[in-house]
Amino acid sequence: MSDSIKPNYEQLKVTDLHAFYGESHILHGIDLLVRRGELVTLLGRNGAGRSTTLKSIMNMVGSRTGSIMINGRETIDTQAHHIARLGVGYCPEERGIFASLNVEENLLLPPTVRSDGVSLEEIYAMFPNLYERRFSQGTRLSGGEQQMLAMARILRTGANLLLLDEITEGLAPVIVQKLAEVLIKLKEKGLTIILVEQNFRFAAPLADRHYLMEHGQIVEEIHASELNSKQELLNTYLGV
Amino acid sequence: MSMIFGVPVAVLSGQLLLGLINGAFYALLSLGLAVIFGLLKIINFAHGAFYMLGALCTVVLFDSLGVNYWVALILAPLLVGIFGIFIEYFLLRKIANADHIYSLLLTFGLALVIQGVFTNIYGVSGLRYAIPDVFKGGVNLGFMFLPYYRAWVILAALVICFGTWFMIEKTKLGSYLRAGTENSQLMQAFGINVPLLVSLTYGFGVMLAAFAGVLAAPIYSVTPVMGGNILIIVFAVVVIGGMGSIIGAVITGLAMGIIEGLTKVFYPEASSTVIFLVMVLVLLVRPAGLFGKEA
Amino acid sequence: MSSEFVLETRNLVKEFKGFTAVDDVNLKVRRGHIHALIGPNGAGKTTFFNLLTKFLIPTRGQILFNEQDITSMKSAAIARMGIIRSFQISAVFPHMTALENVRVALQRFEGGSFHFWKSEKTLNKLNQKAYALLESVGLETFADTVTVELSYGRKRALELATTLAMEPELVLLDEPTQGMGHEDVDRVVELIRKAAEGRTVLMVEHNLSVVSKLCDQITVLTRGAVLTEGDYKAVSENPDVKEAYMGSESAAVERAH
Amino acid sequence: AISDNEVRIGYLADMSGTYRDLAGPNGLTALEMAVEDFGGQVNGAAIKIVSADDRNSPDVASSTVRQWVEADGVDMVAGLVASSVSIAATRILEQSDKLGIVSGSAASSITNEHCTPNHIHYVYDTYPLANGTAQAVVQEGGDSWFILTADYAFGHALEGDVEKVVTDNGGTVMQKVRHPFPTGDFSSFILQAQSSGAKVVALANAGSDTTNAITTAGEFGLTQSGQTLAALLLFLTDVHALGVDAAQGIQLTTGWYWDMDEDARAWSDRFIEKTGVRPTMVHAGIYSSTMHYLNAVKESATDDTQTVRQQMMDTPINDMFAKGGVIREDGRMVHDMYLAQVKTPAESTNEWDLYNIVRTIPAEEAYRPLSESQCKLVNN
Amino acid sequence: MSTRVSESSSRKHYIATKQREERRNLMIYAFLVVLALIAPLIIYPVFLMKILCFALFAVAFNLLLGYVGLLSFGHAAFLATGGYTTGYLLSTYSGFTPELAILIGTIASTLLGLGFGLLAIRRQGIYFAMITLALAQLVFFFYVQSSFTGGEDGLHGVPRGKLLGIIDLQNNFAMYYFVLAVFIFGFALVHRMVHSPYGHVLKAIKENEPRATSLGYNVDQYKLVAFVVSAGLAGLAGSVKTIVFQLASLNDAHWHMSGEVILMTLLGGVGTLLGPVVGATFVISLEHQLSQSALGDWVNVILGVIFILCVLAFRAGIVGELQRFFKKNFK
Ligand SMILES: Nc1ncnc2c1ncn2[C@@H]1O[C@H](COP(=O)(O)OP(=O)(O)OP(=O)(O)O)[C@@H](O)[C@H]1O
Ligand SMILES: Nc1ncnc2c1ncn2[C@@H]1O[C@H](COP(=O)(O)OP(=O)(O)OP(=O)(O)O)[C@@H](O)[C@H]1O
Ligand SMILES: [Mg+2]
Ligand SMILES: [Mg+2]
Repeated sequence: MSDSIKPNYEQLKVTDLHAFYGESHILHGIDLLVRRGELVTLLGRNGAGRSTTLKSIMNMVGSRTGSIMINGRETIDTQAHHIARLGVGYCPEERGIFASLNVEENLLLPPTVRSDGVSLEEIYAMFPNLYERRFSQGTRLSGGEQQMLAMARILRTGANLLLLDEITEGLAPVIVQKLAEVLIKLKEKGLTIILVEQNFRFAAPLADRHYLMEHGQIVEEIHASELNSKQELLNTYLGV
Repeated sequence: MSMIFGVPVAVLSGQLLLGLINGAFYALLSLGLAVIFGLLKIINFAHGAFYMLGALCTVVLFDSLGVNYWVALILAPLLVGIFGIFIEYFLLRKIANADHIYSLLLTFGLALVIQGVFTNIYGVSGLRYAIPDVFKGGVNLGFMFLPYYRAWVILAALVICFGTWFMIEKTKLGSYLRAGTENSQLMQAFGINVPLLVSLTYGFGVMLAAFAGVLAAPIYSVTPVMGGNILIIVFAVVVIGGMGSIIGAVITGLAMGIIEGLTKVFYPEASSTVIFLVMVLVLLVRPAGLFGKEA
Repeated sequence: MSSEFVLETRNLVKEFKGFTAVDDVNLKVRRGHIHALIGPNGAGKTTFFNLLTKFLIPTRGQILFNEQDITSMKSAAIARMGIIRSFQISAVFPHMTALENVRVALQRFEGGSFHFWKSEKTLNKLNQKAYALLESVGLETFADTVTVELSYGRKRALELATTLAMEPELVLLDEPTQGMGHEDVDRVVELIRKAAEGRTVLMVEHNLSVVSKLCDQITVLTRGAVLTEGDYKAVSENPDVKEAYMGSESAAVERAH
Repeated sequence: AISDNEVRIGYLADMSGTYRDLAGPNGLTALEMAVEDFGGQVNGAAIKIVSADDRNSPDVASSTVRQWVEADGVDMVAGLVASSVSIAATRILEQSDKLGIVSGSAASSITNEHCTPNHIHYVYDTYPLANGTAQAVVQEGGDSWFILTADYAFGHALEGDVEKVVTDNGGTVMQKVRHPFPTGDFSSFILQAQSSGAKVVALANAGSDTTNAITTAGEFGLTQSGQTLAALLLFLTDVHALGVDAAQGIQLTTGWYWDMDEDARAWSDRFIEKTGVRPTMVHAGIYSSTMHYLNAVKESATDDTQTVRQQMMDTPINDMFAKGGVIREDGRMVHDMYLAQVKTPAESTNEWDLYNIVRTIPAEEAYRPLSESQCKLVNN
Repeated sequence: MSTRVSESSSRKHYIATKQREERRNLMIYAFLVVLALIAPLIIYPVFLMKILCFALFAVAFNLLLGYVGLLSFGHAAFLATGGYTTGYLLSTYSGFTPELAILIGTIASTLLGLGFGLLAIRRQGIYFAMITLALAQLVFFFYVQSSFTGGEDGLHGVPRGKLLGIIDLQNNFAMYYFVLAVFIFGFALVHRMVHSPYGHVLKAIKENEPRATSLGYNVDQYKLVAFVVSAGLAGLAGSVKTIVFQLASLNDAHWHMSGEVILMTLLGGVGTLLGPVVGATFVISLEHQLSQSALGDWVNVILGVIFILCVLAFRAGIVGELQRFFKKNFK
């Protein structure tokens, strides 16, 4: 816990990241810096490479070059299953709910990586739907319920760097609001969050900074305070 | 003596017991196959070859090093299991992302190789292995003479089957396994060493086959081709039970042993076909097998 | 044909092992309307769609299409009657070109789809119609692109073109804008509007701005049962709906446009 | 004259499957020994050997033999194990008028309904197998029988022959059970045999089916409970695999045994040196028949099939394999057969010391008489 | 509207590429036919006939695996049914001409295919494979037990007879050209099927079955047609094979045969028209070469190693890999 008190602690630093799926070159030199306790978003059109950025951090792409420092440790050559152990939690955009496990097993699945995760009771309190369906097969849940499950699952592990890919997708507005509250709470707890979002209205009030992506590159960094002044820019890139 | 369909009850109960014992072999073998298919989605055509290796290993260990039955019971599955892990690591892993049908082709080729190599070394007439002394003889149950060794087979098989079921369905390790096979990339992202898990699982499934092989060594003629014939039946058992269902494989294995045993009394010519008849009937009524989950 | 309601369900129920996902739903969809089905996650919307198209078998109740009972018909037969659905996850034929995707749908009307002895050249007479359909969704330049290579939004557009090729009387859309960027959302809204001309649309959607822009009638489901019905204004002001579904966002949506 | 100035012999056998050990690659060695001993040439014409694995498939056999005789100029085909393979091969040989010498097959139909003027059946067949063993056992007092039959042509033939011998000798067949081929577990059948109350349990099957059945019989104490086990077809390699512990006392009929006389021993010593195992009757038969064939070619100075076959029929066989063996007009080589009994562990001095020869079954008694033949070459 | 279609330059380009491709394929086929016509002058015709029979069998099988995505593990039953029917008719009734016997053999296996299909078609993946295997095992049992098949010994000495009562098939060359004609017929039928309106629906079903259903296609019926045709062609291959070898045996009905055709198809390239042909040629030649070589008793080992290498190194099969190679380097 002591690091997190340090201001400006660099939780994630990505420099000149290139990523490939087989022969297609998707990311062309990404630079990112996220400090402890910050919430930043990656914005961009479909196919801009936002999900790929998150996957690259998790070493889930074909190959990658450049540098990815997590908690000051270089991880570009680290095997995928060691990365989570550094306190990284990843929520994929396709949700990744396991059909062979029931809801509760799905929730309990990811090994805890740090001690101060959210408890099962708190999670059920947060998402009563999950409690109700806890013995159902994971993939029998409705689309939105699966989305909640995917999100809830990594909160339990105690990861303090969360990579969240389109978590509001397919959720009812009430739940989206609830998620916003959850994220705020997590931020208050000192967690670092990278959010990939289409729902700008959801992301805008939460984030400290926004990175705008296009064609596998970061084209702009916008601070929360600059949102109004850079509205034009957002319009051209996102069509908001 | 009372009769059922012209067969004395005593004979019939003897046949039921024998069927159950044979079923124990089917259960062990199909369990391994179900573990490998259920968790790794590998259609392991080399399963019969590993079964054979288990038996052969027992004989060879004894002939060359004087290793006794009890040691072989641990050592042979271990050796064959390690061999299986090698196979997984050097061959199957390379095609993990390809269609399942390729794992079938690869393991089929592998079975040809293993069987062929050992045929050239040991011939096909078979090697002999004596029943361990503790199990010599048997007990007269009134309706039949039950060799001690057969009693041991069913005991050992049931213990192993139950243990495996428990491990996979009721433990955390088991849930890692099940999840890892569905989406290994994501499991890696959760911090789990999936490749290692896969190797161990394959090794474990192979070990189960080899274990059955050791159990078989004293009672069946040990030849390099002994696995080929049983394989297709075991496949049928797994399918009837529901692909990938652990409990299904075990129960169906035992049940098929009994059905086959009864057929041997009433219509022996059809005893190796009856399982396929059952399979057709079951799949028509329950497309995913008796214990399979409907897709 | 000219009945007032295209689709009607009577006391429709679907139970999964002791859990009722769709609970006694009576729904009427008026001809020519764009009718939205909204509700919290797990309310049973997708299940309801699955019942209509027989991907699931109803436990109880009746489904009427143009006043004809279709409760016991099979999926394909229902499609042939004129009810076509889209899927929550985009459904295209990935290794066929966009044109071929649409053509496969058109082929069904030709009656020659079992003709395995005929040349595929006989299909070329469908090309113009297929091309026109692609044009209507803005995909004309992608006619010969293999579908896997299309972006997500374009796949959705293609799916819609295929659906329209069936000349359905009733189109069922499950979250048509899910996962799309804003531009794509706007385009799809336009598409649906166009598609709805002369047809009836029943859609599930969480994006309230889409719902408010498009829909004539809205049914709110919660826990499998109908909570309320009405136009957007009526529904969005219903306090129960606010609590169960919209939260305080309805206000925000209103502000946004 | 000899065609192409070369005598070409094709060796066709199962090299990799179930019948590998009884003929297989070692059979090829026996054939090569014969050619070598003959000097590698006949009347100045070189002797060439080609060989192929029939994979127990009549298709493979048929296409291989066809190619051999039609394209490669092969004069004689040796080996021939699975009966379906032998029948397929001899049909082709008949069409193109070449010679076949069947050494491995058991089916007596090969010189009965399937006889051709183009082949010779050399080593043994089901008739003496049934005849020799069954007769001996019935005469010793084993007069009630339980027959366990492999459910295919060979098993059926054997079963029929045995039943006839048993009833002809005053015994009864109490029960016949047919098991699928192959069967993995015999315990059920052994139990049926035990509860049948028959004095004799006969195994009308072969290979691993037989050895498995014998092992299981031992395990279930079949012989302890007073029943006699009779294996109708058992090769030396099978007994070797079973071991004298399991197989002791079993009676069987064989066409030859490596330790039966001086000639046999001498030849088999040379054989074991090359192969590491003692020869089966099939291996010896391949050697003997090849020698006999080559001698006939030499004598008649031609490789023309019918001339050579006639010459082979005209010359009796006297060698390490048979004394006074004669090839009949139906192609059957008739020679003395032997009733053997597997030694006890105490009697057996080494791993291959397996049989006591109990009785010699004279040739005329052993084989199906021509008077009963359905062969088209025999005028009945 | 029509003007717009012809205006689109990308469309023109696309059509032109397609046509070029078609011309290229036509040239390949023409070349192969010429090759097949002169082959018996160089290579032993019976061996070539064997290859053609198995190639036809594999082509039939591939129609199902490659174009419907169904793995049948029971195709041996059709091969054997065609073979036994034809063989039985020809050897029992002297009045039968080969073409009539082949026709009846093909019809018999087509009907059997209909039976199998009705039972199996609603299952998918491994379950489909297994139910076809099970049915084939039942058929196998029937053939073992029946007397008309000659049981384990098989049916031998089937007369080749005179084609249409005129051409004596005892002549290997006559036989060869007849087999070639049959093969070309079968191949052409599959080719046409794949490139027909029906073939397009099949492809759609293979790509996304629920979507095809929701477009109103009754997918089971489409699959059934493919299954029945595939069974019929497999039976045709069996019938012709029986006449070529003049025998029919249990080997044809054994599950190993079903396995073998899978291997041929996979090695050649699933879902490519020429793949199964190449695969069959490769496997048959290899087995032939190996079984006659000094390595005779290592046949299985060598075959096994080849399968493993193929899976590891050329998964798309020989033809599939070649296509990929040409796509990459010549486009
Ligand atoms: N597995 C893959 N193989 C090849 N290309 C891929 C793969 N996954 C993604 N891509 C390509 O990489 C590019 C970036 O994809 P990415 O998923 O990162 O986009 P995104 O910004 O997250 O967009 P979306 O809103 O669609 O999720 C796209 O052009 C996509 O087609
Ligand atoms: N096959 C099934 N077995 C058991 N329960 C199911 C099954 N399918 C759906 N359910 C349950 O039924 C309920 C309704 O699911 P449905 O998918 O219809 O919701 P939805 O309204 O579409 O939600 P969302 O907006 O999140 O997609 C959910 O609670 C889900 O868990
Ligand atoms: Mg994304
Ligand atoms: Mg839904």
